[in-house]
Amino acid sequence: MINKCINPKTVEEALDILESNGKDVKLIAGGTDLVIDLRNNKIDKNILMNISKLKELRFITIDENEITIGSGTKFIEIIENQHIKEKIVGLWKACKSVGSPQIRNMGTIGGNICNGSMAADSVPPLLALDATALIIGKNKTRSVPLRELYLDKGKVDIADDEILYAIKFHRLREKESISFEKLGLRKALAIARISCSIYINLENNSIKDIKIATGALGKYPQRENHIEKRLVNKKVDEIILKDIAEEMSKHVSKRLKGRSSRSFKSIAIKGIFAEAYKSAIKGANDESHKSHNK
Amino acid sequence: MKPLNIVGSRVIRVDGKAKVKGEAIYPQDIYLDGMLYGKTIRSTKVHAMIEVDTKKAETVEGVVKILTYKDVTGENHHGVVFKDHEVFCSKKVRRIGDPIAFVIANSERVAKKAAEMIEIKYKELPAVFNPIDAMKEDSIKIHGDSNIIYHYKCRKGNVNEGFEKSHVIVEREYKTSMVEHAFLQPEAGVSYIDEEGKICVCASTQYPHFDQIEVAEALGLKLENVKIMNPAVGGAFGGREDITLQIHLALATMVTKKPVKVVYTREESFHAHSKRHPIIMKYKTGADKNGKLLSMEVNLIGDTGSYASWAINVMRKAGIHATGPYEIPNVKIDSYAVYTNNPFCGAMRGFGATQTPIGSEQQMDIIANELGIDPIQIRLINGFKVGSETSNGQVLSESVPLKRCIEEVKNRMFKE
Amino acid sequence: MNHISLTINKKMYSIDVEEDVRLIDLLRDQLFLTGTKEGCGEGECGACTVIMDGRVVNSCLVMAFQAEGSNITTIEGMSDKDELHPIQKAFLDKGAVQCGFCTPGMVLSAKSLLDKNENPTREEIREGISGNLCRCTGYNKIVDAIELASKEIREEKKE
Amino acid sequence: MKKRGKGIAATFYGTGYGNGFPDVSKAVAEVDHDGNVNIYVCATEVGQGAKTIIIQMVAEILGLGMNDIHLISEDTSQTLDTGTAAASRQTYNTGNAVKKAVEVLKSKLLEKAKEHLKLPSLLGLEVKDKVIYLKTFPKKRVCFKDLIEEKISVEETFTAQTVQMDEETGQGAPYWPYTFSCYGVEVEVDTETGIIEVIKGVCAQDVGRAINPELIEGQIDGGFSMGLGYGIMEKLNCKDGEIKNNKFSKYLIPTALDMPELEKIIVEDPESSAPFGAKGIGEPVILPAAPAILNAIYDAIGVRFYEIPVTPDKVLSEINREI
Repeated sequence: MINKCINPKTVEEALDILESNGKDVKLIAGGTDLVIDLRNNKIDKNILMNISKLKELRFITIDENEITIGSGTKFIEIIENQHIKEKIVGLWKACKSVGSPQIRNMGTIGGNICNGSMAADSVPPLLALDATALIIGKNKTRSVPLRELYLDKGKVDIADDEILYAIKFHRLREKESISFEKLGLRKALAIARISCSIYINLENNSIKDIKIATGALGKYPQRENHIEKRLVNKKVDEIILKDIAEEMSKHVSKRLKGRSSRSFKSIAIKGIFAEAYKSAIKGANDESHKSHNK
Repeated sequence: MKPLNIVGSRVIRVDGKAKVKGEAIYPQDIYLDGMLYGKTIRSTKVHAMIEVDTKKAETVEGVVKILTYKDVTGENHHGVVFKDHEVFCSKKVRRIGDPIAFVIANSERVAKKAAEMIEIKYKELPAVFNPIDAMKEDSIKIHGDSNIIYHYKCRKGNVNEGFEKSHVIVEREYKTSMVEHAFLQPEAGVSYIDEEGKICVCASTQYPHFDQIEVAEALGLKLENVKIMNPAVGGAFGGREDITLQIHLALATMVTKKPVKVVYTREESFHAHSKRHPIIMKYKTGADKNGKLLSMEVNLIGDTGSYASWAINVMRKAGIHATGPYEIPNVKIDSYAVYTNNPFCGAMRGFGATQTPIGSEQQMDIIANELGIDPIQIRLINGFKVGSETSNGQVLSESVPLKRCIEEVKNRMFKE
Repeated sequence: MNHISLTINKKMYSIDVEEDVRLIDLLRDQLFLTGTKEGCGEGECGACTVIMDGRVVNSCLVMAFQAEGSNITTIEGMSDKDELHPIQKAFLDKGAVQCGFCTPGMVLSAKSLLDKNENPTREEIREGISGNLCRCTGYNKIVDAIELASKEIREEKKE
Repeated sequence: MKKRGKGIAATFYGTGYGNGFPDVSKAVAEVDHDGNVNIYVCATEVGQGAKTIIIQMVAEILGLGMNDIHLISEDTSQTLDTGTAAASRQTYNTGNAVKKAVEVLKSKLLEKAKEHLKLPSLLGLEVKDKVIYLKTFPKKRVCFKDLIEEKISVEETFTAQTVQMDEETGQGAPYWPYTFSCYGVEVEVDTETGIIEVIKGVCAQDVGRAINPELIEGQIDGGFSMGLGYGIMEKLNCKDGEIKNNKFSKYLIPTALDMPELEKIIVEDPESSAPFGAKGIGEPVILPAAPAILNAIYDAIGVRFYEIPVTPDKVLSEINREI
């Protein structure tokens, strides 16, 4: 039962409270999932601390090499960022596919990550971008690759006295792109049944680097290293997409053994993966096209 | 006839202005002085004998009264056709969601807390969920000594002769699912005693005068001592025909002499009202080589769940409409309504006639396909017109513009 | 108990709220602004939509204490007395209202959409109201209404 | 691959309680001593437009504006039983009761006016905006208020006609009137994900006569949307009698993005027993949507589905079985 609510004015104040009382505190950002849990008595802490108003957590900075997004940044703010819309297309599409306008106006990227949901929309593109999570506590900071942040279903590697501060990934250059595809059961307000995001870096028409991440196909969103290995350093023209998709399907089928969704997801991933792959390749080539024109 | 001025024109709806301004009052929008709050305790088991202990819950500060079947002053029952629902289950529950008790407290918070402290001992009974199993003689019974509530029979001409003459016979089985009305406004209501001493219930309902009878009977009051008021209703689609909270509220006010309010959550709403019958439909249709329908045999099994609600009327309507809007000289239809321990099914938009076209209209396309006839053509060949006779032998004497409807769609969508 | 200050429909409020109170509970149960409806309690139906600091949110998913310092518009703040907002008028003219329970939320989503995009396509309108469920109208007449309102508002601005 | 297909479905629907059960609506129409017109019926407004339709009929008969009529319809202590707001029966049944009552009221008013104006006949008397006047000599006029000392109240009842069916053969006349519909739809099926998108609909709906085309179109849109959900989305997932998806995040109904644009065609063929010829349409409008979608899916991918809803998992499993 929550018996105390706190609106800290600064991150520092929030960290002080966490340091002294962390194990009793539940952080609330956008609240789009947490408020439901609160109503259903699923939260066993008794202090609720609101971090959605902390301006220090709400930012998007783009420097020469890196993009950093504050954890309190709302999906709508990411969607409205012109650079992300044009260059980090997969992340943009993922944020745009979250729930509904109302949810995107409240929900934050940090909340999406910390919730640990298998179907979190923004996480596969961040994984494919090999993003790093910046975590802070009173007098401490650390960075963890996002792919190592997930410990189990609904559980992330952030301690009671810490806050996810921001998420960071490198800027995309020429011949690099990121895509995102999602399968939901309706066109809005849809939880991902499957999502797939692919980062690709082309060089001389071969795949110099590729990172594939999927959502809703396991305990939490994850990288698909097996498939990445099959594709890296391959000539684009020599890749038989159908075969790769088939392999992906086999992996998924193995992973979902015993689940009722197995037969559907293991077939549907083929189409979703192929779409994501094609649009990543297209994106990487489009970028070069653009810079040629300049 | 005189030219019409207002009839036929796009007059703005009279309740519209209040609705766009957010001023329309739905029952949950009513707040009265000194109002108490109610919370319904419902069965969590599908089929069980129950014992209810409210003592611990009664000690919660702020609890005014906890109602159970013992507090029902009139008949402990209601139902649109059969009185097979209990206001509060006395000995037995037949589905998940059956109301067992009703906490009345001075706040919603307290009511909720006390509700969790009511102790219900369940002695579980075997249950049946598949209507085909439930039809068998040796099935466990939900009410009385048979689970088959109703059997509609239609016999016209001779179906066997019709099939013998048929060039093509298509036989298929179809299934529809149980669905929810999903009206946007969850059930809510407020009750109070007016200056004349009448028990008044404000609730969203489709039929206030029927609710009045049900409430009066359950409370043991004269009809004129009960008043039902129907403020704005947030959609219904058949889901507000059976009683949900009306009797609970009226009883709560009668016992406490105070205004009482209850608002269901969406989750409770799913459990509180009826559903659309899922129907298993076996179709056998025969036609000559020109596509003229000659014979049809249909078997419909509707799962009405744990209470009858409108089962008889729904499965009757399903049977009557099973042919689709087509002339067929030989028809045999059997339509059954069957009890199971599933959520109870009743009225929902289309009332049996929504389910059957899933079968009958696909049969038409399959036959057309087998005969190499255009799907539109086969409908025009067989479609009802003025003078047509239905499977019930009813003559359609006027206003039968089916073919015009088909032509309109053809001209707008299927013109090559 | 928390003490919060916020602005609702241009009026300042300073009010005590319990820890478990959501914004929708504050609006309805404490301030009797009952035009904001609760249809699902989980941010799916959008009947509880209000505009908070310029953007639509589900008031069932915001804890009241989180609204500290916020500026909120509810359906009651859409029109002055008898003068309807062009969106409300268009909803009437185009038959976009049936049972009315989703209507306040729809109107606010429409307002938020048109505030940012004064000439949306029909697809953009659908997108703009995609967080508001309606079981009666099949949405088409709501889209018609918002399209009409957009036109009216643009013409009003020209004048 | 995305494949498109078109499908059609035609349906009929008998309105009212049916099967010989007394289907009764009662209405009271009155003009009070201030000249106000009050209508007492308990036809519930559930969003379908019952209030508007009833007032339109009254306004038409009495030559009044919509705002001149006071409808009392929300309280059992002030109204008589008008039956349920279901079975698509309010326009036909309660409409008939109201029309009867208001027509009797009108003839009483005309009779009074004839006396008041000292005319030898009722011929040529018109009613408009609460004034009764002689068409050929409009100065001969009297307003309701001056005509009425004590309120005039008329109660009328309408009972529909049906015949109970024989229990063994089903022969009888179970409903009246019947309403007819035909919808055509176009769908696009993604054969890789199993997702079905309904991209267009053409809806032709028989109405007898349209009392209010705007409301009818709204019913068609709403019925189509509910039918779309029925065909490809909605299912209560009941496991051992327990509803597993008892919330809107788990029980999916169509959003604005899932609904196609519809071309709506109102087909009029007045029914002589109906008020102004108008038949009920609230339920008929849902019937052809789902079967037309199923037929369109077959047209698109050559697979027939015998169980609804046709969700993406079913589509994929059927497509892959075919191979």
